[in-house]
Amino acid sequence: MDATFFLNVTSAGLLTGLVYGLMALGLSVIFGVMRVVNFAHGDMMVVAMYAAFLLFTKLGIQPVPALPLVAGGLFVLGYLLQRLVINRFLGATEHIQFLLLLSIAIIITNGVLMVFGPDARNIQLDASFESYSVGPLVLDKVRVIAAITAGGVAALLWAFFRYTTTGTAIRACADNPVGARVVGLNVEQLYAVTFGIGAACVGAAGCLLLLLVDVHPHLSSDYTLLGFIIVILGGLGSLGGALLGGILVGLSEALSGVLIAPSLKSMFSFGLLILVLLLRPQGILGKKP
Amino acid sequence: MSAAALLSGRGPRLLLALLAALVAAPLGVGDYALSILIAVLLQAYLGMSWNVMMGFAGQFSLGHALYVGLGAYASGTLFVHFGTSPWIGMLAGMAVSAAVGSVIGLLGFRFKVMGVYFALLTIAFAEFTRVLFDHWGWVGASSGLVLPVTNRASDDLWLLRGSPTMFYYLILAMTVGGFLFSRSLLMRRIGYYWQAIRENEDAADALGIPVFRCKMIAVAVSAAMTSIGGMFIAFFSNNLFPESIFSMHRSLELILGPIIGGVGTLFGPILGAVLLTAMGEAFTLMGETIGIDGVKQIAYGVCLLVILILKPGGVWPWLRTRFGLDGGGK
Amino acid sequence: MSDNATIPSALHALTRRQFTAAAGAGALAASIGLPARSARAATPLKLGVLLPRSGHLALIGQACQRGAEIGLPMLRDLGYTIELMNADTESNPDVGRTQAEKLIREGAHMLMGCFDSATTLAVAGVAEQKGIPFVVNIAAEPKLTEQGFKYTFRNFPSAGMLGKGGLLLYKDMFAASGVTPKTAVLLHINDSFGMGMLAGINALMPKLDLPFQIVETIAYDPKARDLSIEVAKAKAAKADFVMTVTRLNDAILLVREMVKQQVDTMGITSPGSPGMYDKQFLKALGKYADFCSVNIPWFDPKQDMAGVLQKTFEKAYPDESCDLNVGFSFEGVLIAADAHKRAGSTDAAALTEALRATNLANRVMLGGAIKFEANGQNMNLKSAVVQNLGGKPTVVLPTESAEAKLVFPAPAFKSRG
Amino acid sequence: MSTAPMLSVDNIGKSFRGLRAVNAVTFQVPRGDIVALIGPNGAGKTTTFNLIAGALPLSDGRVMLDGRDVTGLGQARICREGVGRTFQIVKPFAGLSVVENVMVGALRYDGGDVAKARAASLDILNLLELGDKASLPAQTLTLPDRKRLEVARALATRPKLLLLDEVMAGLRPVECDRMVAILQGLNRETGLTILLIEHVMRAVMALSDHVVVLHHGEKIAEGTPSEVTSHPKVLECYLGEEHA
Repeated sequence: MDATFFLNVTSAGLLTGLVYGLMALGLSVIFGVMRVVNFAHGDMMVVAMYAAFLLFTKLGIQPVPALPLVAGGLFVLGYLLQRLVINRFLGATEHIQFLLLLSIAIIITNGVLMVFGPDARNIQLDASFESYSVGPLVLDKVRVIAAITAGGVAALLWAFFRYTTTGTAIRACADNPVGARVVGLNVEQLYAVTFGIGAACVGAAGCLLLLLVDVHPHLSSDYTLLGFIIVILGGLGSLGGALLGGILVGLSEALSGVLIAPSLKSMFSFGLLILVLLLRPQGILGKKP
Repeated sequence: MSAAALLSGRGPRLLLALLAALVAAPLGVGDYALSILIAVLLQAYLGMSWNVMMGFAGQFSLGHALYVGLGAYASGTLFVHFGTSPWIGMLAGMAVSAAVGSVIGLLGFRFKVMGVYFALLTIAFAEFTRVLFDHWGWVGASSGLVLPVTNRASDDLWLLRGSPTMFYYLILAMTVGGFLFSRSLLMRRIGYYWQAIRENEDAADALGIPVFRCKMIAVAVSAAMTSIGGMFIAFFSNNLFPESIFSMHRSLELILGPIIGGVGTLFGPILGAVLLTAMGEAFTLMGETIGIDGVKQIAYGVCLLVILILKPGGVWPWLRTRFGLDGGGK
Repeated sequence: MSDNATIPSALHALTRRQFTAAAGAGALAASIGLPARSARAATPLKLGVLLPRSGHLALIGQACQRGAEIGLPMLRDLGYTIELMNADTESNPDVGRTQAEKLIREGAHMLMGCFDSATTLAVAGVAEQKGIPFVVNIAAEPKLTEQGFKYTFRNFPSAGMLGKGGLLLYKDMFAASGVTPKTAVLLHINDSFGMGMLAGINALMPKLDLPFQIVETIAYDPKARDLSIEVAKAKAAKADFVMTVTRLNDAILLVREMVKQQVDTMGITSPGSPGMYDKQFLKALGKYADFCSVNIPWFDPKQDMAGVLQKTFEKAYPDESCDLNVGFSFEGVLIAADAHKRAGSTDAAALTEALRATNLANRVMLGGAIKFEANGQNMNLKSAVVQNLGGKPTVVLPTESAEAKLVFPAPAFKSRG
Repeated sequence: MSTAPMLSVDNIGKSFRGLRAVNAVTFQVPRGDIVALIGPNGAGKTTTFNLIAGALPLSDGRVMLDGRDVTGLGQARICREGVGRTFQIVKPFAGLSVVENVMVGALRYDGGDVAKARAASLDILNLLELGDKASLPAQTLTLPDRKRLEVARALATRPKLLLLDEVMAGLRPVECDRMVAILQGLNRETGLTILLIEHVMRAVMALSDHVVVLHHGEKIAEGTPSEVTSHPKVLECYLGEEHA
């Protein structure tokens, strides 16, 4: 195996990792602010992928331009879900929250199954089979598009939390919900907005992932788990951590696939997760609890 | 609590009536009903095993399929390769599961991995093991381990080869045993210590309780109990695939019963298993009538949601107070 | 009861009365090659059909279900009386077991299913306990016919047969094209099916005296979301052609990735696995799906029934593929209906004996008359080389069944208009 | 019986991320005495308690219990060495009944015999006038009752030294006097040594043989209650704080 081969594999892992990171951002935002672990994460993602699929097949809108639409739709879904259901369970114990989101996940997955059937769906773009050649590197075109967009969305999110009043207020809620309430912030409203934003991130990631993988209803639990691995690696609640975690998983999958056996690569992701949980439970970029 | 006290009160009397009905069941019901009962009891048993760790000691595990799988594979491989009796295999499975549980506990508790993080650690170990078994040739790797099935006239209790009725009584005995064992655990020192740790670890520590050791015991006991369920699955179903025995789906299913029934209660896992199976059967029927695939699971999910919203502490604690079924303990 | 393996020779020794008691008059007629007498059974056969219609195998389960149902009107016209009782195994062996019990309780005389090996094994166990005959439409698990099951009959090749049939066809491919590659890279899914196939291939490669060597074997996770690494590794192996053992989604991922990474070899072939002949595959990959080939049991173009089935299916489900899932599920129902007709009753023992004596020449798949060995396996199953040509899976070998000529080596991806 | 003091705190200190919460505090609690630890809010009293009880690791200094060095042992070990403590912010086992809360402490004895532990716990509850609430869930108790439950639970571990963190807070004067009487009784009859943090000066005056005053993490005075209340530094810090 030569250097070019490794370079190609590494760059592919890096690009996929960025999209993974974007997907995990949503999970991280929601946990960071509300301390709710969203077990319906993968299911929301599958909904987003189907939405992007429909927009493409029915209206001819390609996934990247469709991204704001899908993200907006998911925002509304997340907002309502938080307002109507999850809000009642914010103080509940972990296993109750877990079961709550699990039942939401069951409903979503099977709703999708009912509407779309079990077939894997994919979309066909001109770019689907194209690649860029940069010297010895062969870069998959859609992967490059997806990774760049993912980076852009992550930057937007960062700017939102940094420079907008709502973003700052949400960060205040995350740090100290009681204090936030005392200074007159509408914490319920902000929580719902946060859940909406988390869902919107998932929506954006769903659009981009549709470029890379085929969607079917049973994809959801895999992605929920993957999302968890990533945010824990990077540090739950840390935006940069989620991206870093995504890239790490992307790379570890790529390299373990090459060096050992591809079918063992998920074992390496889990191994990495176990290692990080033990050595640095708050995640690589996470703050000490 | 004395035997007399045990037998007084509406709760225990109902329980005895239920047990009598279950013992008599194979005489009156068909094979299909029997297989449903086996499924209920298995879920109840596994739920009780998980309940020891989560319900009693407050340690959230989302990876109990790991111990199911280890128990199943330990007894299954020994039987397939050496013809060893599942009872010996069961002991091996219990030892392996308790050991693996202890390792997870040791790492998790020592490194202060808590709550959701601990739960995710347990998932990670289960998934890790699943992929590992997928590649381990001696246990059949991903093509699975198949226990030889022979047609025999009589039941062989030593090798656990026989009719559904035999398996029914086996799982019934396991469930009753699990119930009594859980009850005795709760009523002795370790049970009180576990509950103290569950309620407030710091206060428990301040009372001189060896918190770490107690949590380790909880994981090991729960893992060993769960592995017996795995042994049952191995010999009842006769074929094991890492993909299904270690699946996260199984871990999730396993904990639904106790949560719906009431975490930390003795009867909750049993009630939860009954409710879930009843729901499952009802919705299968409904799904068949409507004829759309997926309706069943949606109805199931909605039902879970409704129960959670109405009775977040589980159905059993509510039933118990509502109908004055106290007397049989928790 | 006479041992089924000796029925033909025992025929002469048995008195008419004894044999009737053993297998029924219809079986006699069938096994000595007389046209089956139309002993129209009084009660219709209730066939319990167990398929994974939801869960992760839902896609295939639903395809099989369509195959089981599509032929019913045709079978009724042929004088068979059969009713289906459908149950969903939810892709879960435990559910499969309870559903089998349920179907039997509700009066199923015979069972059919279940596609995935774990569930099929579980249902076979129930069938043995209950003494209810069980026809396996699809499941390649070798153990199904190695367990000594008395009531299980499989009209599908075991992984070993599939592998052997598929590998032997490579010789024919090379002979037909006049090009003989020296090296191959094998990509296979790491699940029970893929491992079974791999074991078969590894055992057979030295015995079959094939002209090429497998230089690298790459296993991938069934849950793989992306196969870029696997394909990169395959590309690095620089083999003459590619062998794959896939299911559907991964087949799409795999080939799409090969296009992207410009892995041009003599061809992408499979020694016997689903995926590359599926309509989804053809739709997803368009022109790049062409020239991929699979050595798989397939419709026999020479059978009239096959043509009728395919036409009926395409009319009813224009968007779905009429593939071997449909074909074998249809045959499963056919086998059940035929046994019932010959048995003349719905009695389990009579049905089982009738199944043992099955001899069905009019069928839809390749391989000759359906007959079951003592272990319940039908050995008369033959694979064809099915190559995608012009967006349609086409039989190219064996020559006597061919609809078109094999294209090997395949043109490079970039050169495809 | 050794002649060493029951508790000897030698030059202990604790820093949180560079912030000095407790600095070079030294005092002793003689066997059989009742000693009070007082000081304004934020003086480091509870931190000192946590250091003694082993709930927090010491940054420096030594803690001797009954002549034995217990520095650096964990909270559970120190409890087993004979230190019972209560929490300022009460930590009942909410899901358990009142008597079960106490039993958790008592089960260390008699080989874990549940019946004996229950009997012993009921005795303690009766002593603390919680006997009639024994079978109620702990989460239904009022705050003063929860404070009493804390004391009962700590007593159940049969400590040589009892650390009480503001157990009088929130009690009405009559209840406060009852508690004082109970503690005095325990001290007199069983020789139980008590170290308490208290803001209720009425209780401090009535109970303690000796008072240690902390301010900004340092000991500023100690002596008998009357000595301490007239100590200029003490007056300054209390008044100074109020007038700040």
